[in-house]
Amino acid sequence: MAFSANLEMVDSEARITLDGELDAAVAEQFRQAIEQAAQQKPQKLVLFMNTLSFMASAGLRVLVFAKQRMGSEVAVYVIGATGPVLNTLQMSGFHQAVYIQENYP
Amino acid sequence: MAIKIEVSTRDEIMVVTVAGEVDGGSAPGLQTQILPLLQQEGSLILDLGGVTYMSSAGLRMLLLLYRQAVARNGRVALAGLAETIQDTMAVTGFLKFFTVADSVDQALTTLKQA
Amino acid sequence: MVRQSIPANLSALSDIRRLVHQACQKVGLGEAATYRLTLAVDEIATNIITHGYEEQGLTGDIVVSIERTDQNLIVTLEDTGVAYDPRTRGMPTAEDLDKPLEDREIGGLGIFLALQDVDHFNYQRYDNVNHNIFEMNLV
Amino acid sequence: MDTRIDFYPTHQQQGYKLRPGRAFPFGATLVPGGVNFAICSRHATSCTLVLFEKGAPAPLAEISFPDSFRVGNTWCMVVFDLDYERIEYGYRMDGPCDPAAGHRFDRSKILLDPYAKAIGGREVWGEPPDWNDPYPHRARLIFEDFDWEDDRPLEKPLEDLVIYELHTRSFTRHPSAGVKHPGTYAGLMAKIPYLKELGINCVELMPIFEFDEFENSRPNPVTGETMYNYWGYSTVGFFAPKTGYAATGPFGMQVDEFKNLVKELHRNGIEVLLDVVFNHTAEGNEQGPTLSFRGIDNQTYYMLTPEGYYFNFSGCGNTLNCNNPVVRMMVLDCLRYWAAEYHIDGFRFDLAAILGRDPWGAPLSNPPLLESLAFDPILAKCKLIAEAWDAGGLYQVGSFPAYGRWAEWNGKYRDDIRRFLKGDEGMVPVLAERIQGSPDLYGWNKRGPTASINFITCHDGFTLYDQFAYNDKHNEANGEQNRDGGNDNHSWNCGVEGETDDPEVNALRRRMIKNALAILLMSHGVPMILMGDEVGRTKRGNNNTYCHDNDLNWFDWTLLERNADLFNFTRQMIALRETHALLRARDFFGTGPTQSDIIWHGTQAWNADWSPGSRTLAFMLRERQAGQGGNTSPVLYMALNSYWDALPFELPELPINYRWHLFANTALPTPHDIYEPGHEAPLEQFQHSFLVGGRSIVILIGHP
Repeated sequence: MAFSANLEMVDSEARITLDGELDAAVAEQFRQAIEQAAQQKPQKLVLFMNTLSFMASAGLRVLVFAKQRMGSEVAVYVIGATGPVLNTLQMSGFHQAVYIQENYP
Repeated sequence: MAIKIEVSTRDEIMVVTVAGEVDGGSAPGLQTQILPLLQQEGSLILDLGGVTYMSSAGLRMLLLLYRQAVARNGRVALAGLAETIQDTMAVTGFLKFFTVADSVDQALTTLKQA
Repeated sequence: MVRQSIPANLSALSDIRRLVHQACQKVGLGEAATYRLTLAVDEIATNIITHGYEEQGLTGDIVVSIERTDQNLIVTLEDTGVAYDPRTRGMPTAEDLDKPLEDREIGGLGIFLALQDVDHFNYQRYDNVNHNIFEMNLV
Repeated sequence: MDTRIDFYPTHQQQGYKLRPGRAFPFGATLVPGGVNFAICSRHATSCTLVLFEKGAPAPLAEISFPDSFRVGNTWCMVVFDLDYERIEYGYRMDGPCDPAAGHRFDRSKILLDPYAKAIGGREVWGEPPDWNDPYPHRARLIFEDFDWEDDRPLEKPLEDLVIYELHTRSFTRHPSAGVKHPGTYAGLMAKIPYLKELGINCVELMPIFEFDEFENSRPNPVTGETMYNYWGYSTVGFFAPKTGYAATGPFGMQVDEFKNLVKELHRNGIEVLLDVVFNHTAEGNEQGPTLSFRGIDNQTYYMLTPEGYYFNFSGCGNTLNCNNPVVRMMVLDCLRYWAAEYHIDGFRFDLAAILGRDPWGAPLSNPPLLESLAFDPILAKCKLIAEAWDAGGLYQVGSFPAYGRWAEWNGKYRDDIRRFLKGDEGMVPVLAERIQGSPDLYGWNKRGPTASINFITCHDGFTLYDQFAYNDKHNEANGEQNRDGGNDNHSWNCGVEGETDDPEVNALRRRMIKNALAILLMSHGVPMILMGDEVGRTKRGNNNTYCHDNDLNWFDWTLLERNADLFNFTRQMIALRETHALLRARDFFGTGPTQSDIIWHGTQAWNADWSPGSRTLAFMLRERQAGQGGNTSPVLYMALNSYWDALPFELPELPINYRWHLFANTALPTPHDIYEPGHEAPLEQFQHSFLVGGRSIVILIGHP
């Protein structure tokens, strides 16, 4: 199952929709989407994970480093993460740094 | 190559034109000729367009002239310096003591302004 | 049941996951347990590919073998990369090995995720081959 | 002007007016109306002064010293009416030629004055000389007056230095340097703004004493290019700056040009250290040329075996007999001359262990030369840095006789940091020692962290970029079938040997370079950076480029744009060190007046993992009262992760109104990898753990 991460800017909000299986082979695609988002200096970063069927630690690292890079002023939302993916976020303690919601807004 | 100097004045400022090679041999003689000219009035323009070579001894002679002029709160301007000589003076730290001008006229204007 | 040799590069990860996923369905393992086993195998495979082979300038294969006993499903990854026991960040000391998994200084983030929810994990190395063995209870 | 009553000629030879001279100072000194020549030799039976018209093939005149002109073993004479700028001088010495007894006098050779203050013969670097010139390196006279205005040695505290090791020619010789006089003192002067922007406050110049770049030069069997004695670790004259390094060399103004360089560096707050080579000379062994010492007094100047052969503790053919009283005096005179006349701030001694050997090679427990250097009144404020080993197997890192004055190149720091960075096991405990300035090596008899010159790379070995791009050395270009150069580089190529366009590997290499620079500039002790490492300079895996006059050694300035992120990272790390006195300690932690502490942490706060398998360490630096009673001094925290995967580090608690700010994180690409000191990014208020990337380093600053 392939993977895609497409960025959409809605005024000062960066929205990235993640689809498929996010493993070490494709994590770079996700990092570039985050990099483009960061360049727009958004106030919010919203990640839609409803159709993300698998996330390895490589994906988690991109998320954590994105949060470190954007610092405390940019709020990060994780929307629609499925059970196992949510479990991964919680196990690594990352959930404390972001807002986790079933749907958006 | 013998050293030749001519003395003239332009708008009451002393202009000494030097031609030839300034080195350990010729520098002392130059100094004894130019120093007395400083007596009457502090400032001096040295037109060095005709100088083809300046050795360490020559640079030190110029610096001594500078010291004497400063002692009489005058200034020494160098005009028409060859590029290589100006460059060696800059690199060895001698150039910064002097006002430097491309020509005698330019040297006159700068000396008068200051 | 299944034994397949796959070239050790990151693009092969999805094939490895598919093999494990199909085996889990065949034995009727639950969805959550299937995800956890797939994640564990993916993390260790990633570690073998990057640290075991690429970063040492080596190339090689990963042999995925899956078999079923009446109690559990066993997935084994075999590789000829550099020796490395994921359960610790270095060669395990005797004292490390008898500590329960939770208390050990588990390897990096990836290994930490991988070994958290696997019913049983074991590492062995003999005649220059690393063996990473994952077991999930079926009953 | 000749006010002295005793300055009139008393003798005449060949039309030159002479009189007995003054025994000191040695060498040629301008005196009213003439020049005073003085030279000593214990075993010579007669001495002749040889005068040349500058550059002439044959001598102008040969004046033998009358025996009445001798004081003890010193011949001295005043020669009147010489044209200082046109004269070159040398000596012929007669005496026994009995190699077995250690004497190698040869009257046919014209000998260079060991105290020559300017030396002709190699005015333009690399211009092939006349090979059958009877006197290839010719002593010249100089004007010793130079207008220093108000300049004097800066005397910066050693703990505040950030040393930048550079080679004068390599620094600006590459066309990309864009300077008017490439590869010269003037070229270096033009690059002072670059050094200031980087934040460097001390340059260590590889050998600038006159040397012969053509010494055993030979065509490269592989490329056909000429291979030179390029680095210059083989001195011809100890009192003269290398003429070929001066833009004004052909005009004989190298002395003024070098003094002006020192003056300009000082004016910009940059100290000057000289890399000095007293362990051997350019004369090599029995087969080597007789240029100076061998013909003047072989038995005094060289360590000789009982049969009269040369001891070779330097690995270069001969060994200077530094603990012989006459040679010891020359070394002292030389250093005093450079300190007093050139305002030099300090010296780095090549293969310094040799200076502690007696004339028969045995290590001395209280070497007279090292002692007199340590307590000399003129050198009192000079930095004395020893490369505390030699090629004879004497390794004294930590045990170099220091008298509380000497610092050392810490070879153990280099090896231990390299091994930790590449992920070796069991390095965490020794890493902690290195970070504290190596108390395990220098913690005895009142030495402090400033005894340790910390470096990860230097001119010898890989550049920092190559350290993470090559597992093995690639010295084929040196023409010795890759047998030369060290093999214990402790390097790691991040998966691919040499250049690659794999983005992952290149990103990892940049991270490793930043990790190395972060550790170097956060460690107690004096950091030293190799020229070009701040922009990822490469020598294509060659770790012994002593002989190359090409882009293997030349600094490629186009790297400035290509690796602007490395330059920025280095600049900010140096700025951090300059901002926080906590990083620049004069005493080891827990000793001395300064009340600051280092507290060890790991992935768990307050609990470092010292086990053999550990590859993580963290530490916190703070003043003891930080956060109490109005004291708002900052707290520094550094997490080091040389494990290949990311690890969460639990952050230690801060005093109540303090908050953690992110200063550097090598896992992030530029510009997020580092901030300007004072403009760090605040972490979340509640955040008590930080994920440190695989093979990455994080630096946090805690302040209100």
